[in-house]
Amino acid sequence: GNSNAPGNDAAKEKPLVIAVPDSINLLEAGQEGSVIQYYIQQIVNEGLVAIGEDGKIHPALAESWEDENSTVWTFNLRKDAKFSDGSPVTIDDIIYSIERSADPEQSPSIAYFYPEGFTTEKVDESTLKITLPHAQSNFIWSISNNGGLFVTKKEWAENAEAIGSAKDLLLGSGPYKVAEFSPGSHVTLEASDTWWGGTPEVKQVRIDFISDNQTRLLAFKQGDVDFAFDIPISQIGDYQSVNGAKVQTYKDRSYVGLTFDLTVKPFDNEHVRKAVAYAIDSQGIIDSIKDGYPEKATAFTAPEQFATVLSADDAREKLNALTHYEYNMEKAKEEFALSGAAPFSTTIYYPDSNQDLGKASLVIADSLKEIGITVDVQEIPVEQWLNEMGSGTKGIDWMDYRPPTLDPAEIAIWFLDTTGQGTNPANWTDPSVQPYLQAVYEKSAEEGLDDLLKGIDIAQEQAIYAPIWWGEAAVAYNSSIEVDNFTSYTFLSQNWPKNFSFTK
Amino acid sequence: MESTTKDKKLKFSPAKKLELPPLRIILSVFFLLIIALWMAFPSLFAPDALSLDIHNAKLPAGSAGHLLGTDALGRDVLKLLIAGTDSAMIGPLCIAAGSLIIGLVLGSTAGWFGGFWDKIVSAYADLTLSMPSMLLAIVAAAIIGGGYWVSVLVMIILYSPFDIRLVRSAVMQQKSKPYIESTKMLNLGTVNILAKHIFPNIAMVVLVNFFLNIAYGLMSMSSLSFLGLGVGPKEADWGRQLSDGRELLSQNPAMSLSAGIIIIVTAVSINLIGSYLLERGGFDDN
Amino acid sequence: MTIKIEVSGLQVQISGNEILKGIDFKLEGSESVGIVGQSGSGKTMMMRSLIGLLPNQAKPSGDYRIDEQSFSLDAREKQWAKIRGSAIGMVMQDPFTALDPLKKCGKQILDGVPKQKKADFDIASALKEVGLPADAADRYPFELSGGQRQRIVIAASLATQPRLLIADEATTALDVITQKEILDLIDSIRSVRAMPLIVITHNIRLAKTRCDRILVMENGKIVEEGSALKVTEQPCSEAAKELIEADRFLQVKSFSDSYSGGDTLLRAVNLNKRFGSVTALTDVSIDVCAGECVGIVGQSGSGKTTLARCLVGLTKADSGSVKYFGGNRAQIVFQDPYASLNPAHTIRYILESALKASNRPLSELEELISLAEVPEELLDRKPAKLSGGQRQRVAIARALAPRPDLLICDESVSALDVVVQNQILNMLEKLRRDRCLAVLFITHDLSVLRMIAGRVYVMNEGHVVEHGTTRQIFESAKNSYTKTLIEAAAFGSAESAPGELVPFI
Amino acid sequence: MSKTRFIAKRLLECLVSLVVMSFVIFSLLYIAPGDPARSLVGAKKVTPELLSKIREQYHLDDPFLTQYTRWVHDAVSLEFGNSIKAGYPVIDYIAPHAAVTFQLVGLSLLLSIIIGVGLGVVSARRKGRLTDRIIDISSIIGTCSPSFALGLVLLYVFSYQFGIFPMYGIGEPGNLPDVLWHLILPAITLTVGVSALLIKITRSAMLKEVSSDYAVFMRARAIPTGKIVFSQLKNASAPVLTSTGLVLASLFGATVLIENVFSIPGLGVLLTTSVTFRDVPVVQFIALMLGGIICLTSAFVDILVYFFNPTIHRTPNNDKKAKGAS
Ligand SMILES: Nc1ncnc2c1ncn2[C@@H]1O[C@H](COP(=O)(O)OP(=O)(O)OP(=O)(O)O)[C@@H](O)[C@H]1O
Ligand SMILES: Nc1ncnc2c1ncn2[C@@H]1O[C@H](COP(=O)(O)OP(=O)(O)OP(=O)(O)O)[C@@H](O)[C@H]1O
Ligand SMILES: [Mg+2]
Ligand SMILES: [Mg+2]
Repeated sequence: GNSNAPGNDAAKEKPLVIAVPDSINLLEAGQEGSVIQYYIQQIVNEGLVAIGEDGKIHPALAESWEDENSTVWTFNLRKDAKFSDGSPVTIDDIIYSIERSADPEQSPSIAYFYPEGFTTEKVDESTLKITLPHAQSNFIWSISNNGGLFVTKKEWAENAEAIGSAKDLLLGSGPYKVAEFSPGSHVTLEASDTWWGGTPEVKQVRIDFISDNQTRLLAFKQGDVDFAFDIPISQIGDYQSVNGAKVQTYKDRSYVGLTFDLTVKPFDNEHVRKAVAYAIDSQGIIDSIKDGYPEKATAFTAPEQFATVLSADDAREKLNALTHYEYNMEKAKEEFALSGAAPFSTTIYYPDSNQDLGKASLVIADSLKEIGITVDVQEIPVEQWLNEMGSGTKGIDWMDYRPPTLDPAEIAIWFLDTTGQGTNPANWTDPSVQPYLQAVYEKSAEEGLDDLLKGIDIAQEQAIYAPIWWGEAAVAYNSSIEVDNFTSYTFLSQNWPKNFSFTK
Repeated sequence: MESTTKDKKLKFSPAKKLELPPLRIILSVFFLLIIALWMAFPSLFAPDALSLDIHNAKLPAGSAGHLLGTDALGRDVLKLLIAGTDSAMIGPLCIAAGSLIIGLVLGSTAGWFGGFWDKIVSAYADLTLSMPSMLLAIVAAAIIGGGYWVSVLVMIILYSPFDIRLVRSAVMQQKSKPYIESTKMLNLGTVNILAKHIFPNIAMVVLVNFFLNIAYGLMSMSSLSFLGLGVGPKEADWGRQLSDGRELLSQNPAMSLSAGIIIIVTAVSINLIGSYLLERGGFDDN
Repeated sequence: MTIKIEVSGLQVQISGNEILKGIDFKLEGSESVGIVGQSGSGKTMMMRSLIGLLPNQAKPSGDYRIDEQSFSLDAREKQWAKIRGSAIGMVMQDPFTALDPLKKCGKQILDGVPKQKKADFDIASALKEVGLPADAADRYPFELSGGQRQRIVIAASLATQPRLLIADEATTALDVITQKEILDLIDSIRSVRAMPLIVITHNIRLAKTRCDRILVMENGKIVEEGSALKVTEQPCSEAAKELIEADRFLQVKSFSDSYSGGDTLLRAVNLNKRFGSVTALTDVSIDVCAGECVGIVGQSGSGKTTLARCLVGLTKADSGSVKYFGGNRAQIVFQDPYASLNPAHTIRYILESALKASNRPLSELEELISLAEVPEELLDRKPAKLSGGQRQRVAIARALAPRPDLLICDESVSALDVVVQNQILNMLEKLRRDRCLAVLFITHDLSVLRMIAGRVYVMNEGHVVEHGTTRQIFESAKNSYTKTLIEAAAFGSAESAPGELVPFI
Repeated sequence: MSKTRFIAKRLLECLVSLVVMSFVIFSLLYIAPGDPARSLVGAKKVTPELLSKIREQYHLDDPFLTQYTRWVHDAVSLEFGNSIKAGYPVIDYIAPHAAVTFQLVGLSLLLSIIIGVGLGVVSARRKGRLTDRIIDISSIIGTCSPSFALGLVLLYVFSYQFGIFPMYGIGEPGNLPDVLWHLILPAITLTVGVSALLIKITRSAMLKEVSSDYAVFMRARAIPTGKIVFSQLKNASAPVLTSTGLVLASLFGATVLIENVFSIPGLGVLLTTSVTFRDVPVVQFIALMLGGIICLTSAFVDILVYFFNPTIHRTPNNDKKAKGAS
């Protein structure tokens, strides 16, 4: 970007230039909640807790915390926290920020993290008590900066015209502050010298929004970009061929699979669902469309999502043991025959934001043709796709989701809960599942693990969801930088730039 | 034989008849013939173009049996290109024909009758022209949910004012010509005059414009495809192939390249023929 | 100041066609030379090759000497600049297009003045020389009449200080009265400046009255050359004879006897027509009787065409009435032969559709074409392959298809050359006699009227200023406008003419 | 027609276009499927109460006419509401994007006019010659190359291979030379497609002038060629000038297609995302702003041409007879 520009200030320290395949017009997670948005907000704002590179929960604005029956949460706040303008973070700022986050009008895209009817209480200047209307062991994520809390200064926010715009640059207490923001183009972050964790090593991070992958590749080859985030699988070879460049792939915890809507006939028929599930050549799809990179999924939550309670390998073992249906056309035909359903036709819609899903749909449609199901594949705008999720209009729908938090139960609750905590996009009710979910809410993550897996298993056994792959993301960086500690959780951590260093 | 002023045309027209059209026109016509054949018999030239073979995906150009390689789903790119001809061309043809029909009906009646009707039609044309048409097309196509025929419809609406204006002014020009006034003197009916006496004289301009509209329609449709507002993923289509192929640029550049080239060559051929006809028809200078 | 021009073996080729086929031409002293010839004979090409203004594709060759110095005929634009303007000036044919419409006239005159003389060039006196007031400098061309514009063109040509002036049909586009004024102006400038002049025209009478020497061209060659008197009195070439014949024929003809006093066929009373602020017709009343030929004459813009269009209903008059006492409506034949036929159809189609439209059997086609003297072999051609005269015959044939009692001819022969004009006029006369067809003939050419019209209406500024039999009008016009019109038409009047050619009155 | 009447009529036409356009877009967005409130909350779980709260905030549940009249009423007082997606005033939201697009379109309009008019003049003066043919064919190829593909090719050649131009982005905001420097390649991309239109218009307008009598008469008086060309250009300028609106419209349309390639945060990208999001206030504002600009520009040019042409507003002297008889 700027390297060719005349009049570039050479005296300034070279920024770490990260190119992302996204375009952000507003630095406000409450309004625009994309993955990149979170990565930026995470290092500018803080929550009460944060995640480390190990995937475990670490203290942030709260030094310590405890909960009573997962209902009453008490936080002891750190005293040395300061906003980047130098003013101290007060408990009032935090309460204000929580309320702002929970207000659907001000923060429509994160308000769902907070249960209806919770209360906050300022016990003293450094003790905060939050009381929930019912048990919720995963509430810790709601007040993390990976979930729904980005603490900002009350006085500033109330007077700001447009929080997160180029006019009112974000004000947070994190390791970085926003130095400059050009909507849709780039954002420049500068190390904050008021962060309680010390001033970060990397002084400047510039995040350039380059939506076009081809352009980004050229810019990377040119050396204009140090680090390319989320490069397409098909370009891995191109990036690798750049002199001195490295490509890292990592499990990004995303889940991709099909959802069957039980209110749409004939998907109320278990055998039809199983027939479809058997007909999905997951490995074939992964090999052809994704060059073999993602992992074939056996459940609708990825192993790495369990980081807080299990190692990825242990989690994988447990997930593989759950009921799932391997590609088998014979069985697919058998199931379809069992269902007694007549050959029928249906439509698979996929969001225009993810062309791979379109291709996968075509592969699935090709197999389904063999068992007598004619599938039409249609592309729709991603917003429409989101709108119509679980609306009872689509028998088969795609699900493509990367959880913002490391809550192992995040997807399960969303998929399976019928009491209002989830959306239940399959419109599926099975009274045997809810007790397990209830246990998950009440018990801690470790203790509730088996209940969680049992709940997932019931859903998968009935082929309500057909998992296809667990995502694999790739990043590339050139020889001018080095990245340490590269894990699935690197970018979830509170000060992720600290893993980067310039080689010279 | 009597000689008169301005006899120049008379003296030179016979020689022109025998001249062969220039090479570029011959090539263009030849190329468009191939395109027309592809369009008419896609299954003859590219049988099973849409059948998947995911185990042979992303083969580079020149692979055995796949001259232009395969796409991410293992479909043969050359076959896709051939099979894509009809969806690439039918839309533009419909756009050109649709806007032509609207243009002929509204333009000729407005030009002929004048008055209030002319005011309404002209107002419509001016209004549509003063809008940022490509943007509106995108807005409309995105809102109504994209899709091939929606795009075609939107394009027809956006192209029609050009045809309306063209036909209208051509008819107005013809209307006051003495030979048309003579037919009025003979009490011929309006439809008769329009169809038999005016139309033959504007047919050439209209035809040329029809040609150009096909070329521009091809561009517009592939632009919409590029934005994901054109045909579905299942069908073969040049515009879609061009944008889909971008992610395979390093594995199989032939996919995008062949689609891009064929779009350009087709549009250029149509354009060349159009401007050649225009020149020969002698309408170039006005 | 004097100039000597000599060109020999001048040939011009345009895309393989030989336009000029070896011309020798010399000019010396302050003589005035007339170049006459039928249209297309190469007059314009010849003159244009002298100042390098041939069409792009033209390839000239030959030996060209100016003031004894030889000059290449296909020189580059830069070299021609030495000759253009300063040596040879040119007056264009059409004053309506010869000036830049977006530039004030004064500026345009000044543009051509050589650089070193620009400072002390006096526009007012330049305008005065061509008989224009000084404020004309501040006007745009469209604010001037055709005659005034032609004066500006002349002034602009003179401003470059040429030593020879070429006037290529400089008056053809103007009406009779203005024609005379402009020719007189050129004459007077010539005698004041003692400057040689070349006049290009197809009107041999004009050449005779204005020039010392006449060249006759035909088909790219000079076929006759000699003093004005000799060429007109004792022409030896066919071309010259033909031109004189055509002209003489118009002059010696006695008055038409077409006034029959038959039943009234058409009566228009108190027609009024306005176009916005322009009044085209004011209380015009006119009668036409069966089988007679009535002429309407008047300057350009006097409302003749408007009247004709009102009579046939192509234009609606604001007030007044038009009544036909007879069967069919009148038919009209327009001026421009190139626009009178639909280029898309064959002649057969045009005539047959006219017959069909008027519910006549197609078998009448033969009769039609023999009446209008259209050769049968033309039937399957399209208009583009017909000459102007032939087209006008077809247009007349078409107009005759519905068997009208009255035929209106709006300057139907003005665009044709004299030879063809005569043929068509004869044909109309025959039709009138044989078929008792009434003819309303609109023209600004008085000699034509004299030949065929029994009665004449004179129009000026939308009024009928006078009417009567042709003899009355020509011999004892009462209205002063009519008088100037007649006078102007006789521009070869005895006083200024070297020869004794009888003016046509 | 008097001058003021002409101007008033032309401006009224603009106003009518804008009103019609706003109505069309408003109704299109109204009937379209999708729900911006739902889009705002994303794919997550959400209660109906929360949804209706958001809807209420943006009056999304009101009947169509109520919504539209509210919008018109506010728009008249220059109040264009809040973006649904960003939650703050539309004008502030759009401003940075609009600035980029205007700079881009302005730059490329300038280039198009220079190139289009220049080549148009040259090819008219060289009609039928090789130069004319080359210009003709290259402009045809230019119009027939999809701009998004062309952009990538230019980027590859000029920015990557030769390293002449920047690869992406808009440079340092506020630093105008830097911004323009970043916008040159995109502007050239736009120009390739659009200048062909101007070449065509200029060429055919100039052809009339090249063979005109007054030009021949000027040559006959040895007036320098430059001056003659200038006169011709002046006479040919009306159709060229009046096509500005059309040129602007195609430029604005084409920006959508290339903004992605060059990573330019312009109005096109914003518009497409806002359309899928059904961010009505933003879509309305962008469409009307662009429509207004195009409309006003062509009106302005028409008025300019009207005043520029002396035959229209100078009252000719009494001699109207000068019309041409032969
Ligand atoms: N631009 C041109 N291209 C080809 N042929 C031309 C061109 N201009 C004139 N001619 C031909 O050259 C011949 C001579 O034309 P020219 O104009 O000199 O005739 P003219 O005697 O001046 O006739 P007029 O009385 O009609 O002016 C004609 O046969 C004409 O067809
Ligand atoms: N359609 C029209 N609109 C406006 N003014 C017109 C129209 N037709 C004719 N005029 C004007 O009416 C007046 C008379 O025109 P008309 O054509 O009848 O004259 P004319 O005698 O036929 O002239 P010419 O000898 O040049 O053919 C002129 O001033 C002309 O400018
Ligand atoms: Mg001539
Ligand atoms: Mg007339």
